[in-house]
Amino acid sequence: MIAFEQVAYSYGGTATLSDVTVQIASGSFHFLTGPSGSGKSTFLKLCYADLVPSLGRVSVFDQDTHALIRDDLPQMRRRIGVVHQECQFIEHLSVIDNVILPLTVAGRAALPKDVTDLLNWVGLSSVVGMTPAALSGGERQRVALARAVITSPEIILADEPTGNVDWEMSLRLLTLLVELNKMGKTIVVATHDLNLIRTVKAQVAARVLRIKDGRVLLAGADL
Amino acid sequence: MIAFEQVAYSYGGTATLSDVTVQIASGSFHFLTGPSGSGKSTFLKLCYADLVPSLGRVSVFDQDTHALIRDDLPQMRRRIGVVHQECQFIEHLSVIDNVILPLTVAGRAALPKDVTDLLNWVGLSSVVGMTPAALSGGERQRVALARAVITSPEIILADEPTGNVDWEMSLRLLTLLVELNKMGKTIVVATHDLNLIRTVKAQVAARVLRIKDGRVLLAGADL
Amino acid sequence: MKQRSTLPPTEELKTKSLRIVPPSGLGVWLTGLTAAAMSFLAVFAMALALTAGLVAQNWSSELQGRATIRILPSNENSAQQLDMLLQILAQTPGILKAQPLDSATQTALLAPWLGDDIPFDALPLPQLLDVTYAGERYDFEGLRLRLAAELPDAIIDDHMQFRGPILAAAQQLRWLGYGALGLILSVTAMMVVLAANAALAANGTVIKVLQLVGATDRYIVRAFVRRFALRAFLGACFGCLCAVLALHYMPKVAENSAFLRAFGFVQGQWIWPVALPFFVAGIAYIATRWAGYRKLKELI
Amino acid sequence: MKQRSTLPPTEELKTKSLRIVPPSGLGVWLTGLTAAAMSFLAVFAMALALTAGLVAQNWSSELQGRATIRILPSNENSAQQLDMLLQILAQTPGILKAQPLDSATQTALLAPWLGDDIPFDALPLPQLLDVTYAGERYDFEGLRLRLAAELPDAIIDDHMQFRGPILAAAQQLRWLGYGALGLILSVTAMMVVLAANAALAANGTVIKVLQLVGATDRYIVRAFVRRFALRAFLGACFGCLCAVLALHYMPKVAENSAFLRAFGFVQGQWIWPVALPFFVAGIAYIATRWAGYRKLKELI
Ligand SMILES: Nc1ncnc2c1ncn2[C@@H]1O[C@H](COP(=O)(O)OP(=O)(O)OP(=O)(O)O)[C@@H](O)[C@H]1O
Ligand SMILES: Nc1ncnc2c1ncn2[C@@H]1O[C@H](COP(=O)(O)OP(=O)(O)OP(=O)(O)O)[C@@H](O)[C@H]1O
Ligand SMILES: [Mg+2]
Ligand SMILES: [Mg+2]
Repeated sequence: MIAFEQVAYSYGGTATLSDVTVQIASGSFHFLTGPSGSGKSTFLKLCYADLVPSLGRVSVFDQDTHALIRDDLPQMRRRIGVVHQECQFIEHLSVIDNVILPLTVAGRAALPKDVTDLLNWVGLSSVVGMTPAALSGGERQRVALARAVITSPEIILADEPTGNVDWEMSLRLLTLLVELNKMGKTIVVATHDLNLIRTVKAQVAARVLRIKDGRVLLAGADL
Repeated sequence: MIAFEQVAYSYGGTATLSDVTVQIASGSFHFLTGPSGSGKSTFLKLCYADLVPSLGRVSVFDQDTHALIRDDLPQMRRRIGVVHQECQFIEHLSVIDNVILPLTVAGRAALPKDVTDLLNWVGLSSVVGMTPAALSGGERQRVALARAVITSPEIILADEPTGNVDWEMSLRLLTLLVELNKMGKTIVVATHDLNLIRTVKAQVAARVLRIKDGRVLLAGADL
Repeated sequence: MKQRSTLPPTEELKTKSLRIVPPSGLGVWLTGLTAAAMSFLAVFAMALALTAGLVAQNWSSELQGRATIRILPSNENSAQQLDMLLQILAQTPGILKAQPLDSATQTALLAPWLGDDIPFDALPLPQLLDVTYAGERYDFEGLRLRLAAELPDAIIDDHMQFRGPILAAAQQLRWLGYGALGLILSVTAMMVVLAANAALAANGTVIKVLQLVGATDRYIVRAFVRRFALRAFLGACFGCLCAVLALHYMPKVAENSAFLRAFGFVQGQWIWPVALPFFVAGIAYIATRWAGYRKLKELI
Repeated sequence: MKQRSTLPPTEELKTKSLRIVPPSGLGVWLTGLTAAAMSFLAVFAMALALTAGLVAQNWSSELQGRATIRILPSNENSAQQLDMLLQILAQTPGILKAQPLDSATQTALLAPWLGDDIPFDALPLPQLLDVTYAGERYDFEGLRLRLAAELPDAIIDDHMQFRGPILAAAQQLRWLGYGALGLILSVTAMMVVLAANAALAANGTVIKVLQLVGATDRYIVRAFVRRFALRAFLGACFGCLCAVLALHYMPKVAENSAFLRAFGFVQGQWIWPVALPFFVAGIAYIATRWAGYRKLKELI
């Protein structure tokens, strides 16, 4: 589903990622870990074609992101749900409107029941009418996750989705992702929380990618 | 140093905090924990007079924050270092200029060596010339922490300073705060990471405040 | 989490696409403001140009189509000469009317110079004839030559040396008004373009978020274009309205002045201040569309 | 981590306080733009007002200070009457010169009406006298009354009925120019105020960050005020320069027109387009200061 072939990426100076060759199969569950500043967010941005590799090629849905023309991008993005690390919203729209935004731009209607269920699960039912500015740090992250999964996309990329939430809520959010994975979605979660990875690995056959010195390695059972 | 007396705070609807009476003594080390959306950030904002209580009184440096007149605020703020949860910077200034901003506005000069030491400790030496927009999530948090401690203020309030950094870096940052505490600074750290609290409690006599249902309680040894 | 594919009614979609641009954002607001301020000025420039045109027309129509013929006092029979002249004029195409001036009129003409108590009857003054002609069909030069040949004592004069400078002055005023109008409309267009550009830059986050949730360029640009064109239109309407009210309640600095009293619009001219908002909205539409696509290309 | 208290040299501090406002932020940029566009228009309005004033002055000075006295042909000895008149005029304060018109001049005056081949000597026409007087010291009404009493055949006329409308027209043009100028300057002031306000709103994060690190209101406002006043000044300078160049290279639409050829500034008048940028910067200074303190109060 996502394939990196000898990918290198540099923001200008030294390469942030180099010689990365990774296959992310359809329906798989991957964790992405590594120290702060190692390139986790960069890796995910390459996956959803926000960045294109400096060297090598990244293909998503069997399409080379280099070769994607402008008009193909929106179509591709609608098949991928992304939780960004710096959760950006349209600040003048309410939480609920932000959550259903991917549906709105695709010209699709939201089924009220599905939306309510989802918001209940991530514990946001009480804040749906607020604007994003009034949310607490953890609430923002949960809104971002809800927005990423509302369209039930084929691939879900989550960048530190639990950085600001407590342990119980982290597990709840990961359970949601595990359930989606069981429905056949491909999931990649970047996180620095090894405890979380250990706990989830008990529930699902997740693989752990570790970024170190610009290389992406598959971590063994020892983590 | 900071005293809450029967404080209640509400953003409009139901009270986020109610009947909070807490003393934070000079030179103490407090952790603040609680589920996402429980009011940790709200509590810290009351401490640095970004919010004033709806009921009761908060005094900082023996001054009632209600009674503070406009011109006293900057003077008070210079004695408090704050790490905000949503790390806001002046985006067109370089990282180094953002870090020394509290000194600049106070009309004080930075000693180059101290600044270099600090940036080395939080692992930012390689990014000082960048603008904040180019930083990774964890790097932003570390810049915010560096900015909060650069003036060596009497009180340091940190709101989830380790939400986006890995475990080793978290310990490094907490060690910095512990060292400052040993020099007599008063420290309050809001975090949802209980492992971190447990680890740091081994090094310093920290007390843990837990927010639950709008009340602030002192957690026992069991955490 | 099952796939949803029911399409909402079109109206609901439209509303959403409008609300995606901050309704009171800095840029939107400034676009409206610019449109209002510049429309306000433009209406005044229009009034200046149109009024100057009107005044020029009045001034010239007072003299337009009229000439004077004088028959010099000579030895010949003046009554006979007058008859001959009238005959010639009757044969000239384009002449509508030719009327000998009576002494009262002649007195009025000369009074400023000689006073009004001159015994005109006793003076061997020339006989004056007031000729009215219809603009196009009348050949001044032909008539002049014929008179010179057949009736050398009759001299025709179409007052060009008086009419010329007055007409020129009014024309200049009109040019000036149109110049100011052109200037103001160009500045308006420029400022709307720049405000729209700036506003798109200020809404970078909105655009980024929309792109990342899979909005097409068309969708994003349409939302912005609508909002901006609408704001520019409303702003321009407001500006025009203020200007028209200001024109109406303007203190008449010189009550005795025909020019200032005429300052404003008459009947058909009202089309201009009414059309202005549409013009400004059109500019805003084109400007935003162009700036929008350019900005999107820039963001990848 | 020890306490630092060395003060840096003042210059270093100043630089920092300037750089705190984004140098190319939306608001700063729009302020400059507004200042430029409005200055451009203002210079044109100035040119209109000043040129109209100049033209009005020219028109009126041609007639200013001159009157005509005519002695009606009567039974009395006209040469004696003329002597008497000259005597009276010699006694009147403010009269500079009084000269009887010779027949050539009189012929020229009447020619438009009667043709230039009239035997004036044969006609009992009034004797005309051209009088030059010095503005202030001359009492027209007094002289008129004296003449009426002592020399009833002499009638004085200061051409007011001719001069009046011409002067009024020029004055109206001048008023119109000043009106446009006032309008444009008000709109400029308003737009600079609003742009500064909007820009402060857009820089909410910068202000918030500064407040939280302990910057005083004065520090924050000063940084903004400087940046904005400077931008407005530079923008206005640019606008004025463009306008002056445009005026200089303007196509002379009507080469034969004194008005359009005079359109522009002469000598001392250059002070106005030069002063304009300072005026605009002053407005920006006051507007930003006021908006800044208000905005800060709002943010607590
Ligand atoms: N736009 C940019 N321009 C220049 N450098 C950048 C840019 N974005 C990121 N970087 C640099 O690239 C490196 C990797 O950043 P990235 O955001 O991928 O890290 P990360 O693994 O997500 O870290 P974290 O866990 O802290 O979020 C960092 O050192 C960062 O400073
Ligand atoms: N400006 C605001 N207006 C209205 N409600 C607000 C505002 N700020 C916060 N809240 C609400 O108050 C509650 C407490 O927010 P707060 O930021 O203090 O939580 P927190 O404990 O810091 O949570 P987290 O761990 O997720 O950061 C939340 O439910 C939030 O939605
Ligand atoms: Mg990251
Ligand atoms: Mg918080």
